[in-house]
Parts: sequence; C-alpha cells; structure tokens
Amino acid sequence: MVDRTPAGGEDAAFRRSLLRSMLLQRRFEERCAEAYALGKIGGFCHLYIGQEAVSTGTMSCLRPDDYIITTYRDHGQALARGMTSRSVMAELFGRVDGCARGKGGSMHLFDRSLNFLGGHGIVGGHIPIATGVGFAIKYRGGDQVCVCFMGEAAVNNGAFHEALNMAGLWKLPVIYVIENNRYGMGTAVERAAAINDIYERGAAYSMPRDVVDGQDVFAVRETMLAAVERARTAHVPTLIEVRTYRFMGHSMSDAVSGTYRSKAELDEHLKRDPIALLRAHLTEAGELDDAALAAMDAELKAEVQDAWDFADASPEPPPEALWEDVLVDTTSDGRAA
Amino acid sequence: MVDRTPAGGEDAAFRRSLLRSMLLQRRFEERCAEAYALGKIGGFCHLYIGQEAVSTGTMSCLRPDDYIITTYRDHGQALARGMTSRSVMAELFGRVDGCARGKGGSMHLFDRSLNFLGGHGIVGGHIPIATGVGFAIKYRGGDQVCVCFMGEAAVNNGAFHEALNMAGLWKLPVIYVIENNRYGMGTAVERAAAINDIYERGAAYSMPRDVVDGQDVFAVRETMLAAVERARTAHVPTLIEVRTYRFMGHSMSDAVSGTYRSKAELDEHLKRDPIALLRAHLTEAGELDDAALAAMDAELKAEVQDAWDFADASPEPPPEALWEDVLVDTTSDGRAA
Amino acid sequence: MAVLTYRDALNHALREEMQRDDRVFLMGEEVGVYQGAYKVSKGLLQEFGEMRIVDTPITELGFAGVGVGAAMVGLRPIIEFMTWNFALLALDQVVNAAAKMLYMSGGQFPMPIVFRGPNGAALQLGAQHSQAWESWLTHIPGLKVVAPGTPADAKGLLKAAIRDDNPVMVLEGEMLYNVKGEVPDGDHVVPLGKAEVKREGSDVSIITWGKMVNVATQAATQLAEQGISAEVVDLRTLRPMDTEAVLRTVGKTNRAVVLEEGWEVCGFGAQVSDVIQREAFDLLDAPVLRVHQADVPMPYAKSLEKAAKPDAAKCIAAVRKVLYLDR
Amino acid sequence: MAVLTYRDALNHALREEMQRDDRVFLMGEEVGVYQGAYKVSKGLLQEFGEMRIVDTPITELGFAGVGVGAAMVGLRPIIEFMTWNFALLALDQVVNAAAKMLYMSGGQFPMPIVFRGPNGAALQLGAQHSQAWESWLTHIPGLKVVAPGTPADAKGLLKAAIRDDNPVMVLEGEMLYNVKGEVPDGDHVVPLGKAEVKREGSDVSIITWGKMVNVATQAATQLAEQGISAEVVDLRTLRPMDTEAVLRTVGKTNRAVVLEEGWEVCGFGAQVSDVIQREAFDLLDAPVLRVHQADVPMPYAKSLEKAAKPDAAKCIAAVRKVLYLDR
Ligand SMILES: Cc1ncc(C[n+]2csc(CCOP(=O)(O)OP(=O)(O)O)c2C)c(N)n1
Ligand SMILES: Cc1ncc(C[n+]2csc(CCOP(=O)(O)OP(=O)(O)O)c2C)c(N)n1
Ligand SMILES: [Mg+2]
Ligand SMILES: [Mg+2]
Repeated sequence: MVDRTPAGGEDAAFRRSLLRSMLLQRRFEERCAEAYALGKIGGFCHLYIGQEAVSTGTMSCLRPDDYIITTYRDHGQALARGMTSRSVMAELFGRVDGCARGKGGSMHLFDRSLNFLGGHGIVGGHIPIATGVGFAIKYRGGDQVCVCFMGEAAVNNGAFHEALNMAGLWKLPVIYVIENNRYGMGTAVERAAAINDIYERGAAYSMPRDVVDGQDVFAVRETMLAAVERARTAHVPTLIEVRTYRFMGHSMSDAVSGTYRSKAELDEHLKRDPIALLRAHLTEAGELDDAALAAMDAELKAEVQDAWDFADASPEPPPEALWEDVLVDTTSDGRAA
Repeated sequence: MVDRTPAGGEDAAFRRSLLRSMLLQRRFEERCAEAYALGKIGGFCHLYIGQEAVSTGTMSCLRPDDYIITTYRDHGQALARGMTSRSVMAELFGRVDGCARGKGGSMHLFDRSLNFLGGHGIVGGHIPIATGVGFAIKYRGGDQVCVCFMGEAAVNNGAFHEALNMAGLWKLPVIYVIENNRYGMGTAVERAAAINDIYERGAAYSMPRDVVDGQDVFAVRETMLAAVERARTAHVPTLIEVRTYRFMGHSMSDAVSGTYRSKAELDEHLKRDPIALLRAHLTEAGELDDAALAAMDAELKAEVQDAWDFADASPEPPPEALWEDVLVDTTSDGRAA
Repeated sequence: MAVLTYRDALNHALREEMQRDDRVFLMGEEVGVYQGAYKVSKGLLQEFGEMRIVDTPITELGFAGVGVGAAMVGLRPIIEFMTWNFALLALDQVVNAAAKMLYMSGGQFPMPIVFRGPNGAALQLGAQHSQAWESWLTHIPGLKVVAPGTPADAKGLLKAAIRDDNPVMVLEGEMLYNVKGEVPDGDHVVPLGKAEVKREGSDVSIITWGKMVNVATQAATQLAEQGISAEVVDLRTLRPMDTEAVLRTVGKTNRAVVLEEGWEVCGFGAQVSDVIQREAFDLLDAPVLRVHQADVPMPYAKSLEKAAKPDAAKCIAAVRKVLYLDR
Repeated sequence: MAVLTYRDALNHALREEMQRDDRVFLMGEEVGVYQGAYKVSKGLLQEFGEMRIVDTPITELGFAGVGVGAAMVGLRPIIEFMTWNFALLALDQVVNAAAKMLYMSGGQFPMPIVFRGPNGAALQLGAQHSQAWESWLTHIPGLKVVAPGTPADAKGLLKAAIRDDNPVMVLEGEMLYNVKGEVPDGDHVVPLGKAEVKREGSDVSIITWGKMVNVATQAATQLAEQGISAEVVDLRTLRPMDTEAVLRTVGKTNRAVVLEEGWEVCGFGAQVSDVIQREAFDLLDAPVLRVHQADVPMPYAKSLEKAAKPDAAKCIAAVRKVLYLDR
C-alpha cells in the first residue's frame, strides 16, 4: 500500500513511494499484455496504463479502514491499494491463489482485508453500491470514507444519477472519482455526454465538485485530500473529475489507435505520461537519481516476474470449487443455517 | 381539444376556452372520485385536481400532429388534448367503448388519433420513450414536438437522466414538463431530490430550462410557447418545472392531508386554485359573467353525466378480448405474418 | 397463538428482528413517514428513527444498490420494493451484485440482504402493475426465494430471511395483507427450504405457494365435496425447492397439479413439473398439469382480469382432468 | 449458396433490410464509429449515415426506451445490446413498454422493434458477462424470441424479425460470430415460429437452439459412432415455440434430451420438458432429461468455466441415460 502522508507533510521518501506505486502498475500492466498474448490471461482485460497517477494519488490519501470500489479497469487501483502483485496476477491467471480464488478474473478483483470492494463489470453498477457503503459508514457513526472510481462514460448512466442524488441528499462520505480518459470504448466523451465539463454534473446533486489534472499525482492528491477531509469530518460527498488518458486500447482486443482516435492525438497525450512527469519532477528536485530509479525499476520488474512465476505455478482451482461460494451456510449469529 | 392561439394573439373566446378545458377536467375528476367510491372504477386512480392549468396551458400551445406522453395521472391531459369524456370514462369503467377498449384503465389512456401516446405506470419509464419520439421526429425531418409530462419525483430516477442526456446531446424536439406538485406519494420534494430547484437539473444536459407558476394558465402558456418554438424551429429540447399542487390525495386510497402534509399547508394552496384564478381574471376583464359561467358549468356537468351514462351502458369487453392485442399478425409491408 | 393479519405478522417480524440486531435496517419508498405504502412498516419509523427506517427517492436500482453496499460492509439491509413490479428496474443489482458477489469474490463477501414486497396482481391494476416474478428470481443461483402464503409463514419466513447470511427474496401478496391467521407466539422462525403440507389428501397433489395457497385450499375444500381428496403442498421456499416434499406427495397421490399466479412459459410451475417427471416418472399416473395466468399482459377490465387469473375453479378443472374425470 | 460467417450473415440482413425500408435504423453502443463491438454493423455507418446508425451513451434503459418511442410513431428500430447481459438494465422497457404497449392501448400501438445482441457466455468473461436470458424473455407475453444457431438462420430470422410488426428478441452468440455456413442467396427469410430438424435420427431427440445447435450436432455425430441415432431439433424460435415439431420428433423417438446454455431452474428447457410430458405423456419411454449450465454464477478460471458449461460430452451422457444405457 502507498504510504499515507506522514503527519506534518510530505518528504522525498514519500514522493519516491508515489513513483514506486505508479511504476509498479506500469510494469505489471505491461506484463499482463504479454500474458494475455500468451493466453495465460483470458476473457476481457482492461489495462490501466496512462492513468496511474489517479490510483496512486487517491490511495495515498486514504486510511487502511477506508473503502474503495471500482470498475473492471481495476488492476492499477488494486495494486495501489496494496494488493500484492502475486494475488492479482494469480487471479488474472485464474488460479487458486488469486485474490478471488480464480473465480473473479481481471474485472473482479476483491480484497476484503484491504476493504477493496471489487472491480465490477456492469458500467454504473457499482456506483449505488458505493453510496451504500457511505450509508453504512454514516449509520455506524464512523469517519471512514468510500472512494468510488468510474470512467467518464458511466456518468450518463442512470445508476450514476440515482446514486449521486442519494449521496447528495443524505450527505454521505463518498468520493466519486471520474477517470475521464476521454473515451468509453470507441466513443469520445463529447459524443456521449450532453455537457463536456463532467464535474458540473455535481451541481445537480448539490455536491462539491472539482476537476483536476490526472497526469499530475500531486494535483490528484491535493484535490483528494480536500475531498477526504470533507467526507471524514462532515460526511460531505464530492465528485471529482480527473482528466487523464488511456495509453492502450480499451481492452486487449482493441487497437491502440486508428478507428476512433488518431495516432497524432495519442502521441500528444503520451507526452504527458504521469510517470515521466513525476520522475522528471523528482529528478529536478534532486530527490531521485538515475541509479535509484534503475534500482527501483529493476526491483519492480523482479516483483512482477515473481508474481508471474507464482501465478504460473499456482494450481487451477479444484473441481469442487465450482460449487463453492454460491451461498454461505450461516446466519446472523454466526450459526449454521 | 383546446383551441390553439388564433394567429395574431388571443381573444376572450380563446381565454374562455381555456377555462372550459380546465373546468371540464375538474368536473370530470370529481365524478371519478364518486365513481371510484361506488366501485365503478377500480385499481389505482390518480386525480388531477389542482393541476389543470398545466395540462390546458400546455395543450393550448400544441398542434394536432404534435405528440404527448404522460404518467398514470393522465385524465386531465387526455381531456385537455381532446379525448372525449365518453371514451375516457368508459375506459375508467373498464368498458369496451373505452379509449383502450377497457384494457388499459385509468393509468393507461391512449389515443392514436390524437397522438396521445399514453399514460404510463412505471415512474420514469415513459421519459426515454418521449426522447424516442423526438428522435423519430428529427429522423423524418419533421417540425412536430413531443411533450412529456412527469411528476417531480421522477427526476431522481435513472431513466430521466438517461433520456435527458440523449435529448440534450442529440438536440431533439422534446419538452419535458415537470409537474412539481411538491409530493411523490408521501415524500416531499426536499426529502427526495438533492436540489430543490428541479429545473436546474437541466444544466446537466445543457438544456434550456425554465420554472413557471403552474396555477397560472397564462404563465404556463407563455413558457410553453417559447419552448415549442425552440423545439419546432431548432430541434432544441427544454426542461420546464411547473410549480403546482395536488389538491387530492396521491390516489384514491390516500387521505387528502394528515400523514405527510398538514391541513394548513393544503388550505394555503387551495387559495391558488388555478380555475378560481382564471375565472377571477376573466370576470375582472369583463370577459365572463356569472350567467355565462353557470351555463358553461352546467354544460360541462351534463357532458360528464353523459360520459358516465355512456360508460355505464357500455358493455364489458367480450371474453375473447382477453386474447386479442397480445401480438399483431402483420409485417412491415402490411401483409399477414 | 395470536390471530394476526399477514401485514401485522410481517410488521412484527421486522420489529422483532430490528430490536434483536441493530445492523438490521429497512429502506424503500414510503416506508417511513408514510408508514409503508401498504402499511407493513407502520410504527417502525417512530420506534427506530430515520437512520433505520429510510425513505428513498424513486430509484429502485439505486437503493437496491445502496442495500448491496451496506451489506458488503456488515449491515443487514431489508430493501422494500413498493411492489416487485418496480423491482424490475433493480434487477441488475439483485442479479449481478447481490447474487454474484460471494462467488466472484471467491467467498469474501457474503450478502446478508433481504429484498421484499408484494408480488403478483392485486385488483385491476393493469398490465404494468400485476406481475409475478418468482420465475425470474428462482432462475438465478446465489439467491434464495420465499413466498409465504399465511400470516404464520409470513412472520416465520421473513425472520429466517433476515437472519440468513444470503440474499433472500421475499414475495408477499398485496391481496394477502389483510388475511388473518394464527401465528405462533414467541420467536417464530420458519426454516428456509422446507415445504409444508397445508392439507392432507390422497387422490391428487396440488403444489403451490404464496397467494395461491389459499386458492388451492379453497379448491381442495370444494373437491372434497365432490369426493376427491386433494393434498395441498405449500412450497413456501421456491429456491432452494424442497424436492423431497414434492416427491413425497407425488409418491402418495401419483398425480400432480401445479398452481401458480404467473405466466406459463418458464413459470416456476414448469420447473416443478420438470422435476416431477424426471424424478418420479414411474410414479405418475397422469401428466403433471399446470394452472397459471392466461398468457397475456394483465387486462384492466374486471371481467377480463378475472378470466386471466388462476382461481379455484380453474384449479378444480385441472384436478378433474389429471384424474381423467374430465377431458 | 454463399458461405458466410454468422457475423456477415447478420450484417447482410441488416444492410438489406435497411436498404429495403428507410424506417429501419440501428441504435446501440459502438454500432457506428467503432463498427460494432463485435463488428456486426461493420460498414453500415458509412453506407447509411449517422441518423440511421446511431451510437448511444451507455444507457441501456434509455436507448431501449428511445427505440420504443420511435416504434410507437412509425419507425422500425433495431436496438443492439452490446451483449444481453447489459440488457438486464433495459428490461423495464422491453417488458413494461415494448411487450405491453399493444395490449394496454387496446390494440392501438403495435411495436415493430427488434432487440438483438449476443446472449450467453463467451470465454472466461466471468460472472457478470456470461448469462443466457432466453428463460426470462420467453416468460413474457407480447414478445417473440428467436435464437439462430447457424449463419443461414441468423440471416433469415433477423430479416423476419425486422419485418415483423411485433417486438422480436434476437439472441445471437458471440462464440458463433466467426462460424461459417452456407446461406441461401437472395432474399432469404426464415419464418418465425418454425423449428428445423438439423439432423434426422430415430433413437432419441435432442431439442435445442442457438449456440447449442452445434454442440448437439457434435454430440449426435459422436453418438452415431456409438450406434445411437440422435435427431437434432433446432427450435430456432423459442416464443412462439413450434410445439408441433417438438411433438413430432418425440413421437418418432419417444425419448428427449433438452440442451440449453443457461441455468436449470425455470430454464427454457423446463418449459420444453413440461410441454412434452403434458402433451406426449404416453409417447415417452423415459423422462425428459435436461443438459444446462451448472447452477452457479459463471466462474472465471478456465477449467471451472469448462466444467460449468454444457457441452457435447454432457449431452452424450444425458442421451445415454435417457436410453437407459447408463445410470
Ligand atoms: C451496462 C453496460 N453496458 C455496456 C458495457 C460494455 N462496456 C464495458 S466498458 C465500456 C466503456 C466504459 O467507458 P468508461 O466508463 O469511460 O471507462 P473506461 O473503460 O474508459 O475506463 C462499455 C461500453 C458494460 N460493461 N456495461
Ligand atoms: C418505478 C416505480 N416505482 C414506484 C412506483 C409507485 N409510485 C407510483 S406514483 C409514485 C409517486 C410519483 O410522484 P411524482 O413523480 O411526483 O408524480 P405525482 O404522483 O405527484 O403526479 C410512486 C412512488 C411506480 N409506479 N414506479
Ligand atoms: Mg473512459
Ligand atoms: Mg409529485
């Protein structure tokens, strides 16, 4: 898990930990593409490359007892939250040591111990669930927050509207993070939403709102810290539009550019690689030299290789697993049903 | 059908026709309450009393080839559009001469010849349908408009959001009329919507919007005329919040006041009876004297009595009607399937 | 034993379980200030306050999802649908979230949530307000589905549903809310998954559930006058179905009629029929017959509605046919 | 006859019907600029333009309703669901609007609309993306439901669906899109409501539809090697079902296995089984058996997914059981 801001502000070690978190996601996703090509990962696989500052920036503002919920594009957030490369990779490989015992797959990463409430596959479907988590926090009088990630295309969906209206009405500690990467599959945001400034949708729910550069991890942090503070202390929800870009295709079956976006547009955005930006910042500030970076990178590559080997060696779930986890056989007092 | 504004402006006869339309609805609904108590009308029955200026004001701005779609609270709009008291009452009585042959009932009034696309029972469900009608108008290059009535509680529903986003995005000639009568069943608007100025929801869809006093038929007309003009000439949708009040309970099984609103509040609103306001206006302007009013009222009462008698005499649908209208047996070229 | 209405039986179940466990809350349209669209939650807002009796906007999909989220992190929501007709809008949350969360998380997130409300037709509510959803709900692994037909079962099954750590759908009946019956005193819990023989008989089995239990009993009474002894088996829980009880009664009578409120095609009756022909083929003296709603949207007109609905007369006709007394 | 993929067969049907009738348009997610999530609509935007090939926001409920509205006033929409899994969100429009409009308007508003898209599981898409919905859809009066299993039927049934004045649900198969087959030249229309014997046989009938047609044929081929002659009946249209064809094959073989992709409980197979036992009780030499998905949400892991899905081996096992060759 990304370390939280040490009390009293940030330091160089902390900033390096942000880079480390982002770079891990990048290296992990690169290997996923490879594993997918080799048929080790199946089904749909949506990579997070280009958006790493959003996950890392956000997670760095959260406490261990806060909650996170997200979409099918969930590898980056899972890692940034502290799920191990091993447990994620094994899940992607459909193996028994995966975080969901191989039954969830790429789109459905879960980790109860980290309050990571899953990747969800129905666009919009997890947004009311996040509102429900916020409701539960308030119900119990807690000061946790729930962060709900979604793509910009989800904001046109009815579930978004219903969920944000309730959060606004009831004042629930939920932070809705719109990762505006400009496309929902092949549909540009302007071709799907009647307004282009997505964050203005918050007005319809009298919800504090903000828009932030998603390639700048510090900017994400700053916006997020304010939102977390509001949620924690006053149970006020926030809608944050994070402007980012996906460097890969929508999923592994989608070409990186061509049909719905031009190579030129992609190249333009590649110039603002969040990892390169952070690295440059740290280098300029003298907080990271080439050797340290190389060491970090080597270490992360090794970590991902280890995860790959681990996943590869992990067995397929046993046949009886098919029938397990459909229902539990307990009741509210923990007794057998 | 309410006469449309004669070219060159309104005259006294026209204004009296507005009163006549509103008063017809009032007298009709009063008898519905009676018929319901006698068991002649069954199921759910939602009266329109108090909101007549909305239906009449709106319909008076429309052409015969425009489209209307609405909710279960549809008697007033059906009459204002020109459906006969007979065909509506017979439908409420569940008889074969009803507008839907007795198969629809109070919540599902339809009249194809008047482009009256029905009362619909699922809150929010008809809003995307209205968007689809707007789409069809644009598809054919027509200059009709589609008016979609809904209660203020519907604006929190996902279907509303999805439908208005598409109408805003695609610029469709649909006018969404929110009849804000302050309650969705027993839930006051402030307890259901995160913002109180419902019309501001239009901002989320970059849609022209307006709010208007729904007890003043002229105000409704003025706002509506502008919206119709925009829709007809430029295919621009509009969201209009009409502030009104329902003088009766939500449906026949709901007390007029007590649980969720006070008698005092109701009484306050009764002072702004739209019919009384219009009558006073006409009287002051010397456009209507007591005798004319009495004659109009007598005539309308007779019309409703005639409708009642007609409905009462109309047979129950024949047994074979049960199996009819499930499917048609034709194909696109009008041939038998 | 006290005599209670079905409505009060549900109300008592809610109250008792909310007193027993402060993780339990009720959420839905008009459950609070309005005291319930059908008054099932009467008095509960006053007793438990706004945080536990929660009025929602008209957002079935949204508040079903709120329930799922709350259940994921340890609360025990009861989500009331004003009627199951409106739940259609919420089924993505029921099917894709509530039913699958445990499975797709590899066992990490149990889903202790109840979805409840009246199912099926009341009187003259027309096509959009008169549907019975047991067929759709029972199709889905990961859900349990109950349909109490009496006040005692309403209380006992709802209490069991609230205590169960799985998503349980409770299909009530608007037309049942005023029906009275004896309800055992004390902490009356009816185990999920157990059918009950509501009336013993030897010539034919009428297998049914929910609102149709009373119809079956009426039919059996009239059949007795014709010298026909019908056993009425109330499944009570549809998923998981008590197959043993079904086979037991068919083993006894060798003839079965399945009576249900909803439509024919893929109705739950089809499943019952399929199970019987498969598991008790050699025991059957006649094919399993079914009684169900006419295969049309529900009409409004009184006479048509009556013709569309299953009733005791139609049930009796099927029984006579399964006994080869009539064609 | 040309050899086409199932995908191209659908594409040709769309193109030909859009050329034939300018009231026909296609609407859905990614149908235009992206050329279809599964490329079924490839080239159509270029040919017909933006008004007739319409990309939508991710709003299944909303754009299904847009289709309903357009159909009410005289257009003939084809609504593509990227997959039927997402259509779950739109079912209120399908069930409460499209299926009921004609009835509740007393016959005034026919609903010439097609809802189509891939149904059921592809490969390793997990619990939320792998569902087969025929059971739910066939439950609803007012709808027609087809499930083509071959390129020829894909083209012919889609064309018939587009021309029909009723709401027709077309259940395609993602796993079928690349399958090739002969498609009759010219205006090939397959009438709705007619099953087809895809392979003649005399010992047992395998009754199936959609994606499972190929599985049944494979099974029949392997059974032939075991000396068992299996007839494969492809229902093609599920609602209305071709009951005559079902009874004809059962009359011939006296034994039936129903093979379906989806879950057991209230699956469409239960309805088929119920109809057979009811209408052909005396013709049956053994109970009707069913082959279907394991009664669990679809797991992601390859081996578990394979175990969950119906396949030729499972079908063969059921056939041998229905012939009393195995227990
Ligand atoms: C309800 C629903 N409709 C359609 C899909 C198919 N689908 C999966 S992802 C996606 C695009 C989502 O875009 P966005 O929300 O911007 O997220 P991103 O993929 O860009 O992260 C679509 C249409 C789905 N999963 N759920
Ligand atoms: C989806 C759905 N949920 C619940 C209901 C039950 N219901 C019928 S009317 C109504 C209140 C609607 O209020 P509003 O939209 O303000 O319209 P009004 O009745 O005031 O005209 C409710 C909750 C329904 N018909 N549909
Ligand atoms: Mg996006
Ligand atoms: Mg209202």
